[in-house]
Amino acid sequence: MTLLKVENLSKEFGGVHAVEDLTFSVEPGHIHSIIGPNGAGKTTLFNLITGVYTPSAGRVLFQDRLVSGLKPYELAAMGMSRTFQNLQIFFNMQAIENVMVGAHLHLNRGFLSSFLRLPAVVRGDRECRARCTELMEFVGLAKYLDADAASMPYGALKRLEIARALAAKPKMLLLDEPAAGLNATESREIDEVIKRVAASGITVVLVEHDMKMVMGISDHITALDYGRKLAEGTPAEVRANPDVVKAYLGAHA
Amino acid sequence: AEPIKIGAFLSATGPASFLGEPEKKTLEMYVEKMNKAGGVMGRKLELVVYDDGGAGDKASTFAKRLIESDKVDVLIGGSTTGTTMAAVPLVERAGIPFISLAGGVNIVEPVKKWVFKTPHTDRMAAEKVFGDMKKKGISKIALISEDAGFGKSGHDQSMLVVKNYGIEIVADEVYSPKDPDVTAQLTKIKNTPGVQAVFNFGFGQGPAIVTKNFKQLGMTVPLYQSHGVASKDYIKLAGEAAEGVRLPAAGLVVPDQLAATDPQKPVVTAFKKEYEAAFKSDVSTFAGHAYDGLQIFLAAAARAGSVDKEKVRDEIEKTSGYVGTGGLVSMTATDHMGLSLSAFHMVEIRKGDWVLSD
Amino acid sequence: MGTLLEISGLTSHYGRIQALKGIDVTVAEGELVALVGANGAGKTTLLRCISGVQPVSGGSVRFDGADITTLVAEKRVGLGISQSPEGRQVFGPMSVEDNLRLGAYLRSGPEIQADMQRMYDMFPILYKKRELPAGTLSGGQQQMLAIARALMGKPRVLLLDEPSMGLAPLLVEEIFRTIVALKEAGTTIFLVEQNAYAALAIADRGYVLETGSVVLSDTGQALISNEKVKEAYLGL
Amino acid sequence: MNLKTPRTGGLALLAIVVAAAPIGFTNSYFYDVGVNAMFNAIVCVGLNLLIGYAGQISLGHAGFFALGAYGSALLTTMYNVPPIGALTISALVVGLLAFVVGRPILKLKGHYLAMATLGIGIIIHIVLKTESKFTGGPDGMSLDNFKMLGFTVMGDRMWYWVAGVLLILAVWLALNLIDSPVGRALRAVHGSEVGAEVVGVDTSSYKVLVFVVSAVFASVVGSLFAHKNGFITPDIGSFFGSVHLVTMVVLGGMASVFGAVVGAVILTLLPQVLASVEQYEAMILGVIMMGTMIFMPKGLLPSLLAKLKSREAGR
Amino acid sequence: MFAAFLQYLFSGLTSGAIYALAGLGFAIIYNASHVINFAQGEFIMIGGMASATLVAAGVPMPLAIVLALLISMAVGVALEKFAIEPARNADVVTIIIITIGASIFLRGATQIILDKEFHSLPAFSGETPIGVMGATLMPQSLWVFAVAAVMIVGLWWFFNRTMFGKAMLATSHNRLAAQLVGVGVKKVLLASFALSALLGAVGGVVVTPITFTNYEAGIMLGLKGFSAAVLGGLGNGGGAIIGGLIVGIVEALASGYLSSAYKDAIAFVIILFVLFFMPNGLFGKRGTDRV
Ligand SMILES: Nc1ncnc2c1ncn2[C@@H]1O[C@H](COP(=O)(O)OP(=O)(O)OP(=O)(O)O)[C@@H](O)[C@H]1O
Ligand SMILES: Nc1ncnc2c1ncn2[C@@H]1O[C@H](COP(=O)(O)OP(=O)(O)OP(=O)(O)O)[C@@H](O)[C@H]1O
Ligand SMILES: [Mg+2]
Ligand SMILES: [Mg+2]
Repeated sequence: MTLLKVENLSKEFGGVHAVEDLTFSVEPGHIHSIIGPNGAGKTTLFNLITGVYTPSAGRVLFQDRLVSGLKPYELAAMGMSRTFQNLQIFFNMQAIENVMVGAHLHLNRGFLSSFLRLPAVVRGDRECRARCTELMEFVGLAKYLDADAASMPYGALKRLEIARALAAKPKMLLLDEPAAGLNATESREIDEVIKRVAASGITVVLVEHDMKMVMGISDHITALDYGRKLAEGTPAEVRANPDVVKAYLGAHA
Repeated sequence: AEPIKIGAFLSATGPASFLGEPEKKTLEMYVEKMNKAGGVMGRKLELVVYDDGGAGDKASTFAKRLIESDKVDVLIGGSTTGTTMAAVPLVERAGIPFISLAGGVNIVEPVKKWVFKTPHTDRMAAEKVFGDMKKKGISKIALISEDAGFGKSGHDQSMLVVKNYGIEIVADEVYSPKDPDVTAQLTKIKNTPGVQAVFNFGFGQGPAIVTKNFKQLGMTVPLYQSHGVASKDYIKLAGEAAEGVRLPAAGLVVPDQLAATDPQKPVVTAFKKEYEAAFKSDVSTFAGHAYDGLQIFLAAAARAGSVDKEKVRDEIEKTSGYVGTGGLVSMTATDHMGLSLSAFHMVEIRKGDWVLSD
Repeated sequence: MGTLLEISGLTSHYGRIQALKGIDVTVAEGELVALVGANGAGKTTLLRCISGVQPVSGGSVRFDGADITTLVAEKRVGLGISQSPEGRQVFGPMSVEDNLRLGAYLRSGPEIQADMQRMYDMFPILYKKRELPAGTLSGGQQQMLAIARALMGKPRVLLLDEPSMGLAPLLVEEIFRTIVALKEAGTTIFLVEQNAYAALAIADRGYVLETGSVVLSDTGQALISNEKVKEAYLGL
Repeated sequence: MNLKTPRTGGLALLAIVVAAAPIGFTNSYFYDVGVNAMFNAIVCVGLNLLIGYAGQISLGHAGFFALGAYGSALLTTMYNVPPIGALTISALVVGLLAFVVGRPILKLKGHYLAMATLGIGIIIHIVLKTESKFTGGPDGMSLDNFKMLGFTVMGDRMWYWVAGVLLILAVWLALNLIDSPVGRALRAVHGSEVGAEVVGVDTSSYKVLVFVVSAVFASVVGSLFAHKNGFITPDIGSFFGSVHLVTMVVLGGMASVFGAVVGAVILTLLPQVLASVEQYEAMILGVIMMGTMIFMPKGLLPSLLAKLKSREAGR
Repeated sequence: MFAAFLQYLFSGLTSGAIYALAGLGFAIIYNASHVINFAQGEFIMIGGMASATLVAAGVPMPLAIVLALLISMAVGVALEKFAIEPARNADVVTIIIITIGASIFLRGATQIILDKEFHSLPAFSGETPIGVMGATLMPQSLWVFAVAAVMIVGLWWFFNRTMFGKAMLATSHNRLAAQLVGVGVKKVLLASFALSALLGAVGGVVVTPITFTNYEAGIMLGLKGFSAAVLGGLGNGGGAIIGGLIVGIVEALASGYLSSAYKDAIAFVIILFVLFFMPNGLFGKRGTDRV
């Protein structure tokens, strides 16, 4: 069974074909990377999959259900969660609260019970805080447990988004350039995080320009160029593909 | 001796500052003047004024403050019907003489024990105008009014009494106090068949705009305004377009033209002189309302020989034959205003000035 | 070669948090100096202080011999200090072309047009998108725009905050080649990079920043072979 | 119980202040102003959930307040509905109205949302002014005391205690809400709507819900206010009323429940204090507003608390 | 009935052009800071009040007008310097409250320094109505149209053709980046307030012969101007003009054909309706923020 199926997907912005007639699928449990030059359509693809954009044509199936047209929060409820290339942090909140919002779906969220502060709400919140603390430690943010999000450096915010996405307990996690702004050593930490996430059974879809990371941890890679599929296969296959080398990797990689 | 405390809440700012401002000035001027002359009954007068900005809820709080905190002996004010009525419930509960300066009939109808008023009612203005129209054989008219307190109440009262004069309102239009242009409404009136005259109820700059637009559209039927424009400002703003406009007004605006026998003549002449000397601006009838309110209270207090609230109230109710700027005032237990239609004069604007034309 | 940029004892605070704890850094005219450090070390803060958009609480910044510690930001640009900031910071609703033109805000003259053309040659995609709002560009395209915009200022010293972030491998190479070319053409460059290996490889000298303090400084090559640097920043 | 948490500590302090304030009250005028201040505070606590926490501006809440007031006035005087019933029906109707208009309106952002809410408020105001057959027009209408279970709330003192209890209740509810998953979701909507959506927050529903809640707060207080004053005019629902409410929230401190209370109290008292300076009132009020926002841009309470904290930490 | 329709249209155009002029001032400050300046109406009022008072005091009209414009600009500059600049790092909402405070202050000050009475100015080209196919228009309305047209062209040129105009836009979109390319953001903000105060005052001067003025005249004009600016799309000068004309014409047609009591309400219903379908106004830029 495939977890995610993208069929003939297209997205156009006033003449720009950001994604064009794209078809591929993601197997459960895999780390599936999407690579391609700047402007190839990777972020747009993420936005289409997660319901931020509606496709101009084509469809997206998640767990064999047609999901194009659904709202992001509906997809989140089905088990999809993501991070952003352009950070979407709640800067008006503490770091840990950012993560706790991630757990929203798994908490008591009735207006009335919240208004009355029923014991169940209090208990749920306490447990949630503990779990989110663990998550922050897991992504390497132990020293920011008490920090306001607005006071954190860029690299830490990228990790914070990962923690928030994980708090939603997704079946599939989409990461848009998680290593951007991290140095080589820090990137290797993120490698570990991603591998452990995948090992826990969460499918990971990864967009990243750090080839060391992509080639090192991916089970499968789809390469895009100008919104279309350029190549597909295992890291070794894609790395050897001359089109990919020419359009994206360059001689050195 | 303790001073006599007079409390006033007026709309010195806001949309009705047109009314509240001259009222406030008048009260301040006369209280000062009387104190210079040694006060009343051997006691000084003390005036406490608050600006309610034309808002009912503010008026009610200030009225309470005047009664409870400032412990005034009488309340004057409520420049508008809304601010007056907002204070009525607590005045009635507290039991303190209250003289309103607003025009609405419902202030004194039904009669409320503690509430009096000095200006003519909107209804009287309407009746005066309709009377004049009837005399001229006009039977179909258009009404245009401002959608704020004064105009709205005038509109409603006009609708009530118009039938008594055999007149039919065939067009009924409304504008907002700050509309820059009302030719649309006037065009509709112009195109309504059979309109023999137009009657505008409003104050502030609105009526001046109505007048100018009226002229712009080349309308030739008579234009009547309400007593709300009985102030030189209106003539200044509307300019030549105001020629020929007719309106009901108190004798105050035309003191020189009153008959020598008119008992009001000396009163209004003196008041006009004093006011204009003090403030270098033209007197308006609204200033006169405040003057009358103050005088009626002081006279009643003098008759009662004290400021005991109950006694003063009774004396105010017995006011009889007081000659004020607004007319002859004779109150009774069933009439807490005491003015008759005769207090109004019809005036017409000619060459930029008022001309008595009863 | 004289010292162009001289930072001594620089401290800076965000509220009560001290982000820079007495930094001493010098950059000589024509030099390419790299600054590496972990997340939160204070690299961005240091660049912001140099550009005058972050309050300094102590120490001084000297440029070309003059003390500019209290100079307002726009005057510093006028002196020749340009920055390509972290997180790109393009003028989203304005066209790519306007963004570039604004890079040369304090300059005038016909050569601006030529400079603009050079940027388009360097990043052809920007030419293709020159009439579109910059906000619609992809992340990497915006990064190119931010760098090009800084270059449009014809700076004497160019401050680059993680210029390779979000760029495809081919372009990363291109950017580093460009930086070398700029240096060879005489521009002084102060480069903050997470891609520490590449940065140190082309740098004359490098500094290592840890929680607001400089802990190491040496030539680029020496730092690359430093064991501590290898382990902490190069992932080796 | 930890008195240092905002919930318990702040609530206790608020209760003490409400209970102790009358010591300085020499007559019922003070109670009257106190009631007005607390009524405004309750509306602002509700409005702050919308503005301060969810980050959605409204320039129309005086309209909801006025609808509550007129709803009660109409139902009790013309249809003889008991006051509590009238209050409830009005609140339900206002809630429903807010729900219906909230859906489309809250898709708008920033100044566009401000415009739309302003429009709603003005339309309500115009209807109240124009339909004089029902509302008495600009001259207003009167209504009776608040009677319930054979008991009449009358006089400023009694209203003071009623308002006090309701204020504490409102603050308690608001504090509960913001310290819950729902409250976090609301603040997340403020921070980043997409960010919240992708972790499962149905942002549009939350926005509408908090809009409805704040409108109902305003409506209920409007009903009570009408009974307390005994007479209402449409200008309680004017554009200025709405601006005044927002100013209270921002001045006191956005995203601070107690800040809203402080802002409401200060801006209710200020005109009373300034009334004695007569024509300089407007200028002084303007200067105070500008000065507060310049020197305490986060609002009075949060700025003062932050200062206190940094002094404590400095020691 | 065509003459009536035409008259409604003229009525609407006259009001609409006035709203449009008021709306334009919002565009400038918005374009420099994304702040809605609630004191914009006060600039209009000051322009009208100052010129009317000066004319009444015997100053020749052209000189009075120039002085009034200078006074208004000085007020705009002072407002920026003493109230907006010190709060530059604050939230947009905070700054909006500051502008509300400023508008209250300016009204209060005008009422004390000048007075509370209504004032007028003589119409620039007389008061003989111009007849067009049975409908009439005052010459002063033409002045309003002309001034609005000149302003919109000037603004378009300023924001699209001058670097300073672009720098202003850039400042509103990203203050930090603007500083980094050398834009003196303080100067830009100061200029934006001076400019919009000037625009407001020009508007105040040309509309005073039609609407009259007093210390509270800015409230309604500010409100209508804001509506016009939002309807047209914030920051878009042409949009503000069209927005103003639409509001004016809708009001006039509503008065003419539906109900004058509900004309304002009808105008707001139309605005709401437009916003439902075009959440950034008629000509507003769609958001370009990507995630
Ligand atoms: N809202 C939009 N309007 C116009 N064009 C858009 C929009 N969104 C994306 N594009 C265009 O679509 C193309 C794909 O953009 P996208 O952000 O998906 O690229 P990407 O593969 O994520 O690139 P990068 O690696 O630089 O992040 C780009 O050319 C971009 O300019
Ligand atoms: N706005 C802010 N408010 C409070 N603290 C801040 C703020 N911005 C940064 N800091 C703090 O200042 C320190 C330095 O941050 P800075 O952004 O300079 O780091 P950096 O080295 O650029 O990190 P990165 O590699 O992640 O970009 C960090 O500890 C950070 O938490
Ligand atoms: Mg991308
Ligand atoms: Mg950084």
